[in-house]
Amino acid sequence: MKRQYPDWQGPRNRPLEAVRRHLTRVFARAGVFAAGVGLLAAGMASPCCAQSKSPADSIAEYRKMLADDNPAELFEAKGEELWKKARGPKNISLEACDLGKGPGQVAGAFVSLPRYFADTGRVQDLESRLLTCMQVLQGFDAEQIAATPFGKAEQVSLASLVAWIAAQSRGLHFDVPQGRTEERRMYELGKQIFFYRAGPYDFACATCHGDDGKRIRLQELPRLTANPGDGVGFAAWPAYRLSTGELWGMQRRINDCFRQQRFPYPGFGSEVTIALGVYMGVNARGAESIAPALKR
Amino acid sequence: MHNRMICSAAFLLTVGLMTSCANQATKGDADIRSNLDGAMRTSFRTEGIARVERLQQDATNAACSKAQGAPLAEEVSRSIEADNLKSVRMPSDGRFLGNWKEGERLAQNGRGMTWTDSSDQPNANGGNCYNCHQLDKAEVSYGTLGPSLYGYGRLHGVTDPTDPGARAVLENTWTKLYNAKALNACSGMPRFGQAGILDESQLKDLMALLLDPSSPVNQ
Amino acid sequence: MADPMKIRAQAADGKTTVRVLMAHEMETGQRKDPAGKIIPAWYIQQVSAQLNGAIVLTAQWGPSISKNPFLQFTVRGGKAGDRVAISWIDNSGERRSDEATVS
Amino acid sequence: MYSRRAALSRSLQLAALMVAAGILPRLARADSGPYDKAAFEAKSIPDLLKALGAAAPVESKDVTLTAPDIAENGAVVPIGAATTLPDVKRMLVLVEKNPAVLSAIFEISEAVEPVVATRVKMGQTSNVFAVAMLADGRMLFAQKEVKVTLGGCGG
Repeated sequence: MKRQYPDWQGPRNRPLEAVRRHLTRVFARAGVFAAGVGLLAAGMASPCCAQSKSPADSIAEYRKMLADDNPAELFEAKGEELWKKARGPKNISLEACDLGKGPGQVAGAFVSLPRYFADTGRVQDLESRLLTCMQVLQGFDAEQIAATPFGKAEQVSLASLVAWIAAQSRGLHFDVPQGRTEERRMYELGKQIFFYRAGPYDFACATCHGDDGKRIRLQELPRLTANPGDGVGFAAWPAYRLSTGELWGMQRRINDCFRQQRFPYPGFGSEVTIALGVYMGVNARGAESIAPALKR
Repeated sequence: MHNRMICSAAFLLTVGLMTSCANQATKGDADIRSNLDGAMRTSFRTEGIARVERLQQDATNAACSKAQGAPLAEEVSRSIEADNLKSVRMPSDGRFLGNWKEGERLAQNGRGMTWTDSSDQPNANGGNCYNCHQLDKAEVSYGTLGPSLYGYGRLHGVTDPTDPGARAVLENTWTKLYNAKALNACSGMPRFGQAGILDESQLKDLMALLLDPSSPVNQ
Repeated sequence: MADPMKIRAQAADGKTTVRVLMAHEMETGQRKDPAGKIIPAWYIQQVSAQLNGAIVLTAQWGPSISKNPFLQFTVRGGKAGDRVAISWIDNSGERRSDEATVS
Repeated sequence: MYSRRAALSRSLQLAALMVAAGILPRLARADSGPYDKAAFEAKSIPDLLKALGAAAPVESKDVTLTAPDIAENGAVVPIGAATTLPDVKRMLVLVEKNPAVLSAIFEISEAVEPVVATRVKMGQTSNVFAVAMLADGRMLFAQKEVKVTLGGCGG
């Protein structure tokens, strides 16, 4: 949903002189006369340094202004509470949940997911693994939660849990395992999906994320066929999305990529989404996690 | 610092080993292929206008996907391009250029064809141009997946689009917009005409944005 | 009930910088849901900040303050161990108060 | 305007007294003053000034507005308003092209510096203003144009 603000074709491309005239009119109507307008005009005549900066510099500056106070922290706090609180039909906490490092071991778990779990017999990412724990330990209906739209009900709980769990691996380096046949099969599957072109636009993941230094509009696109660097790409999700004011896990990130790829709808925790997680995660080996990050 | 370098070297080595392991695990293309089809079938569902049938690949997409970014064999490329060229319909009235202002509006519009869009008809779709290309220099928010198109008409020597000498550029540009794969088998650009994303009049407006001497693209 | 705020208060050079993140939708009342129905306005209207129990700053906000609002202000004086309390009330009458210790 | 401000300042003092006397809970209620509905509904800067009963604003180098040149996302635009002037009663943040121009009013007491920051939504590229309202009724401002860029593919 877009905000219903009027579609205004204003000073974005309007010369400064026109902006100045417009402002002068506004303030004149408000009762500002000679002196005020004079000062105003003097101020406007020397528009600040902004124009000499490149858009990329300006965007970097914008991001820096927001970096220190990431609303993802609100989700982290909620996630920690949800992990420790007795909930669900069985009224039990998630503290015995095994994320791959043993029951209740949260630190470092995030940077080695997705991985194979013997109890479910499949490779799981953080979100699908949490669903298993919520079902087995707490008695929630995992299928029902998977079918719940993002941003609603228990999907919000999942997003908060993911934020807190990821934060417990902040600064650690990705090391997604490939020791088991099934993990390697998922990597190969993920790679094929990454390059799979289809839909009315013929897009694949690789269309946007196959090369270095590319952008959509002003958004840099990390190359995901190799380690794109610390805190970039796979190592930057989950993240707080400024556009929706919500916490997005990797499942939602992939879901919205497929939407923009003009593909049909990928199921939450489906094999395709997890395989892509394995492909990106293994490629990102060694990258430092900054998740939960702050994203447009 | 020194430790870190040793670490990195170890990482590289590990990744190298992993890659070769992964390759060994890949017994035959057929196995993986059936696996891929199964995974695609069970993972996606129809949502709104985005139907599961969209996952079907034509020969072009199948070949380019399989190549995984590597160049296709020369003769395969030529054959794909020839097939795609057959789909291209030149403008029915012989006029190539519409209104560049409409073209600019379309170029700015990145919407269309997603499961959150209610219609898949051309009038509901944008051209998505600025997502990947620079056009009007005044627009600072442009993508770089495709080449800059600023100065497109001027740089192609088009000063009068009605001049017969401009015909080749017009036809070539029309073909690129209508079906980019007719000129480059694995182009990343959608086939706007062939796939029914944009209609003839919308394509003409984009043509005008690129080639009209009064378009901001050519200033 | 609304989720807790995140309050950071740091004293340095004779002043205390307070940074607050609040969990709130800040719905403008101008957006429509997928069915085309207007989503009603729901936003924090007033905020107050206290240092050791005394009000030091109040604010009135409109719906154009971003979702999950951020507020930063600087208190003259203040020292480690002082208590900073932030309260808000939204247009539906819901309230939330949280406290932090100056570090 | 003056009477409203006086009333507000009285109510602040009263609230402080009540807190001290233990009448209000330790975490006081946020609504310790009135909410200026008319000001927040103003659609233009002239309407806003009328609603506030404020004097004509004058641009001043003593007021600082911190804002990005380009906002990557109009939903969250960081804005800082500050001044070095004494006797500041209020700091305002305005976005000229928003459906309602006023985003925030900060009541500045003696206990805080006239230095505040928040984040606002911007529907489109617009001029943003930081306004300092002084005890003597003067309105001084700083302004800057913030470009709001369009998002990526798929809208």
